[in-house]
Amino acid sequence: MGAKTKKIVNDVEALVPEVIEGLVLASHGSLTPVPGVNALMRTDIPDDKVALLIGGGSGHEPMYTAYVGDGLADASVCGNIFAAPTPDIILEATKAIHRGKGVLFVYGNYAGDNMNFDIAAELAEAEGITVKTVRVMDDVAVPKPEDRRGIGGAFYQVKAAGAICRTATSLDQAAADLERMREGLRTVGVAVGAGSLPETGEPTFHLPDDELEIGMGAHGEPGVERRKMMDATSLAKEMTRLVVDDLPFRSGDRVAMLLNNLGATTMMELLIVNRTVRSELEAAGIEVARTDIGPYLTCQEMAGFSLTLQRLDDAIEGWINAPCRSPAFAQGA
Amino acid sequence: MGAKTKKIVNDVEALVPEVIEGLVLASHGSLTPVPGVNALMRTDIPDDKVALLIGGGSGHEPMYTAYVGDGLADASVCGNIFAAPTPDIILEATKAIHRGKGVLFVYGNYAGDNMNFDIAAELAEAEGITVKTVRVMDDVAVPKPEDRRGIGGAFYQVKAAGAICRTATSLDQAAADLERMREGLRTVGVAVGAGSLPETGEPTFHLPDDELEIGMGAHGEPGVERRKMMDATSLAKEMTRLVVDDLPFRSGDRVAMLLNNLGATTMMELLIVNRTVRSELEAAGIEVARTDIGPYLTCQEMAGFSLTLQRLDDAIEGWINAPCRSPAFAQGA
Amino acid sequence: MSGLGIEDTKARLTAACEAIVAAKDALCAADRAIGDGDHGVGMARGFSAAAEALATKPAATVGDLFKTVGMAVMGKSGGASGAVFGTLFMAAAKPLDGDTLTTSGLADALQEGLEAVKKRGGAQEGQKTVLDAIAPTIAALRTVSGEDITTALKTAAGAAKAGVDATKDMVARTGKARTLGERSKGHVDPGAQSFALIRAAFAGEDATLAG
Amino acid sequence: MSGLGIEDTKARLTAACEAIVAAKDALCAADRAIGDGDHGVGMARGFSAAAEALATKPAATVGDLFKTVGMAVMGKSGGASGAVFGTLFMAAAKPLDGDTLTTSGLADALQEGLEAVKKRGGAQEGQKTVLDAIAPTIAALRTVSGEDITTALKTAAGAAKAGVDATKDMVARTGKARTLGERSKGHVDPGAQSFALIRAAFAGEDATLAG
Ligand SMILES: Nc1ncnc2c1ncn2[C@@H]1O[C@H](COP(=O)(O)OP(=O)(O)O)[C@@H](O)[C@H]1O
Ligand SMILES: Nc1ncnc2c1ncn2[C@@H]1O[C@H](COP(=O)(O)OP(=O)(O)O)[C@@H](O)[C@H]1O
Ligand SMILES: [Mg+2]
Ligand SMILES: [Mg+2]
Ligand SMILES: [Mg+2]
Ligand SMILES: [Mg+2]
Repeated sequence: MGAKTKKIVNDVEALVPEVIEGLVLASHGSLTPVPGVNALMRTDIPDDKVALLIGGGSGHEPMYTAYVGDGLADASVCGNIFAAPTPDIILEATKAIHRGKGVLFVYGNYAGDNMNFDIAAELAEAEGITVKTVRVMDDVAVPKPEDRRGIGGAFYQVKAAGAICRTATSLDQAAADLERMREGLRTVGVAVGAGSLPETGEPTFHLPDDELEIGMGAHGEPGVERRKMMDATSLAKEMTRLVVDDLPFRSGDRVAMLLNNLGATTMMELLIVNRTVRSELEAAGIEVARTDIGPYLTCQEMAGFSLTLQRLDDAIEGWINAPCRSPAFAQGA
Repeated sequence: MGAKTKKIVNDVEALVPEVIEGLVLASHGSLTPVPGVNALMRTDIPDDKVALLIGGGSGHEPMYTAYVGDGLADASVCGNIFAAPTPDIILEATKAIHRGKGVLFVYGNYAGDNMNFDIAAELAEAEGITVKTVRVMDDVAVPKPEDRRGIGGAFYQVKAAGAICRTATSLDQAAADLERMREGLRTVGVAVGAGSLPETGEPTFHLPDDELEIGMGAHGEPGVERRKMMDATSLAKEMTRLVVDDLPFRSGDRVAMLLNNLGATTMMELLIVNRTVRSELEAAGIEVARTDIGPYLTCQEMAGFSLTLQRLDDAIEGWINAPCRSPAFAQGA
Repeated sequence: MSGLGIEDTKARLTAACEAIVAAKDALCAADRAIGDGDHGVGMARGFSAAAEALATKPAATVGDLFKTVGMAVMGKSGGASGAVFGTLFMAAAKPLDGDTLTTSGLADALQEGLEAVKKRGGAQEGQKTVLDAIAPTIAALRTVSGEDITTALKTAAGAAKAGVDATKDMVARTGKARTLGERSKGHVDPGAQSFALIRAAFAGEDATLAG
Repeated sequence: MSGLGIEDTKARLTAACEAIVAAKDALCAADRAIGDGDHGVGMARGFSAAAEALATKPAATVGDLFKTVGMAVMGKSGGASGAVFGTLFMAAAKPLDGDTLTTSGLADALQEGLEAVKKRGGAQEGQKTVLDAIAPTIAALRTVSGEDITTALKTAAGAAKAGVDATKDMVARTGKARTLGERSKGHVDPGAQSFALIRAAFAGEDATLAG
């Protein structure tokens, strides 16, 4: 076991509030903390809007913390590193952003998140706020569909949810739209090196020097298969196959694709991977209409990436392409 | 010395063309390779435009390779990893994007880049193409101003150059505008862990487990001072002081600020650093009008970041805030 | 039949909280093997808050003490364990409306807690979770429900420990360990370990975990 | 006074190219100490292309051979060394318009190359660059300009080596080593090392570098 990873932090117990403070400052007035809890919200939520709340454990920045703003979420709730937020945080943020049309919860499908968000939803309902929940569950590494974890595909779900809730007239419709989109969303991850938990300084797993792990989770929780290190082309083929075969994506499908950097991998590597993913998809008759490459949902300094495909129709493409603004991601019309 | 860093690559000799191919695919038609050389260019360069060419060694992605598109550069030229591109690459790209109004070269001030771009400029002039050069030289770690390296601040220079060249009527004016802006641009970097050279797998330097290096260059070339590891607040104060005192930035100044991730550092850490930089600047009476946080100019998986401040006036702020589109960075109006 | 009074129960719950805080690193190590390595962090955060709350909040019933622990854990731990142990203690508090904790009272309370956790998390016994330590503990308490609680708790020690050990051979079907599938075998469940630790400390036994 | 003919010069230049390719790792290691660790990569890329070009391109003068090397290095190496060694060889080619390479002809050619590199890179002797190996080599060749080139090249060996060693005590003022300032002392300049290696191989000496 090597040395503990050096992190540029202060007191780890105060880490999450400091992240929130830094992000609020970076937003130049468009975000503000939710008083008293580890959450932040927009300063300019329109009246009458279906509100969108996202969140989960911290340590995956920019997901979910930073995807708050016009065209994205109205609030994000921040658990400690890799730990679901507690119900009180979620409840306070829910109350703070509710504008009379209910609140949509969007978060990753993990036992901890499910339980804490459900408790908060019950508490909110008890206070007269309607809540609907859509869990991101895109990870093909988990066999049973209802058990699937939410990983890189969370970006497209959050992006679309932001666009949907911006114009939605009802909470039910917003949730239904997002669930329909989710049926065409699939992701697989791979790790070649570990990230570490800031609280302990320990890497969350150990991989031999010549191995990689396919299906690695976004918290370093184990994946499906350890393999010998391979070249970019072989790895990209393998991962494309896992994603395509799962749905399956078919000839004639149009997709948006995301190569998500888990932390320490370079854009250089992801661009090399992109070549092969594209040639494989082309061979399968699948058209890529949009490409996103970068660190969208990270796992500290984990080295590796995930490949996400989202099947498109005109509505879904419109939601993903709609303008938005946040400290982590912005796009014009 | 630990194990060699695992990289997701194919043949390292073909690395740069594969990166270009991956990027062109990710651009969905807006970029195309310059035939025969390691360079890429826009497909939609308007006639009569003052052309903008950027570039340098590869391995720093997204800089410079990916900042090509409407409102950014017209072409980028790509050397091998950490090595200035050869004159023939630069010359071919120059000829490909020239639209009759001359070509502005923007790149980092390194001996290798200076020599290779100068040779190319002379060859282009011999073919009747006027070239002007503005070198990014923002690194306060180098004492002599004319020797300063181009690091994170390259993002603001490229962003502004893109906006300037979009509307400029003359090459001379474009170069003069950018040079004036450069007078108010300062950056300092810090590394806590090394990146590695894909060709050799070796880290470019070795830092003891409890040390960091202030002033580290963007290629892992040595900085100015090794120090014991410190907490985020102390480090942010030190770095803010180095940048502010150098220009110096003064009470009443407005600035844009960039916290550039050198590779393996997390957004979480940069947000924590942002808190302290902001409070220090506020105490000094310096107003931050815009914040950019993310991986803009990386050094493979180096852990660390750089802090850039750009003094603003209305013109400079307009250039930085102007809309643009590229595979690596986009912003709306 | 005698039982534990409010002060005695509070002291034992406090000891349980302290045992969790002391086992922080060992619980993280257990979670690194099959999860994301943070179990000890969240548990320690929640149970140190619980110890503080026990010291300051007034209690009219033994249930109030369990509720105090549950609220602190629910509000401070986060993660799966925050919801699980928070729910367990809060639900267990409900039937404990007197000022004495008896063997059968504790068994009923844990039963209530077990049901609530199952409902909340959707897991069943046999899926390598805390449930696999709670259920055998209840069963063991039931078989000695005539005994004094301090004796009964000791009798139940073996059951909790056996429950933890049994998770070694189980395949995880919930929580962060579920993708491991067959590879999750050979490691005990960290949440089950935490519950066994709480029981041991509450019983007044040595409650430490090897890192 | 006799000199080297075209074929002999080509063979020696080819040996020099091969010596650089063989020293790739050692040159990278030298660059890791004070630069960005890639000196051997770029040099090997350029000089292996130069060896190929020498094997295929026709040459009417010895200058054509130097030009062939310079063009290959300029087009393939990249980085500072690509421009420096490319410029050096291309400029050196200019005065070499005959079919024989003599001692004074080589000295003149290197002088031309040195001036061109200084003009191109703006550096001076004493700033810890390749210039500090070239300049003493020229001076040494001048002192023995009456000698046959094969003998003269050997005489110049000490000068090139001394030039490389002298860079150890110099403070870098250009290139990637310049921020090191005083800390650049104690390490030789990788580019100077490369030049010394080229000279040694061209002279027919053992030209290997310890990694
Ligand atoms: N659905 C569930 N029902 C009951 N217990 C669960 C469930 N999911 C997880 N657990 C328990 O929680 C423990 C993990 O806790 P912890 O590491 O704190 O949470 P997280 O998985 O959020 O990191 C597991 O060891 C298991 O005992
Ligand atoms: N301005 C200059 N003039 C002459 N030689 C130089 C100059 N700058 C750098 N060099 C030489 O180039 C060498 C570094 O080459 P290399 O590592 O290939 O380039 P880079 O610095 O681009 O990585 C130095 O050791 C030095 O000898
Ligand atoms: Mg966790
Ligand atoms: Mg270099
Ligand atoms: Mg855990
Ligand atoms: Mg170098």
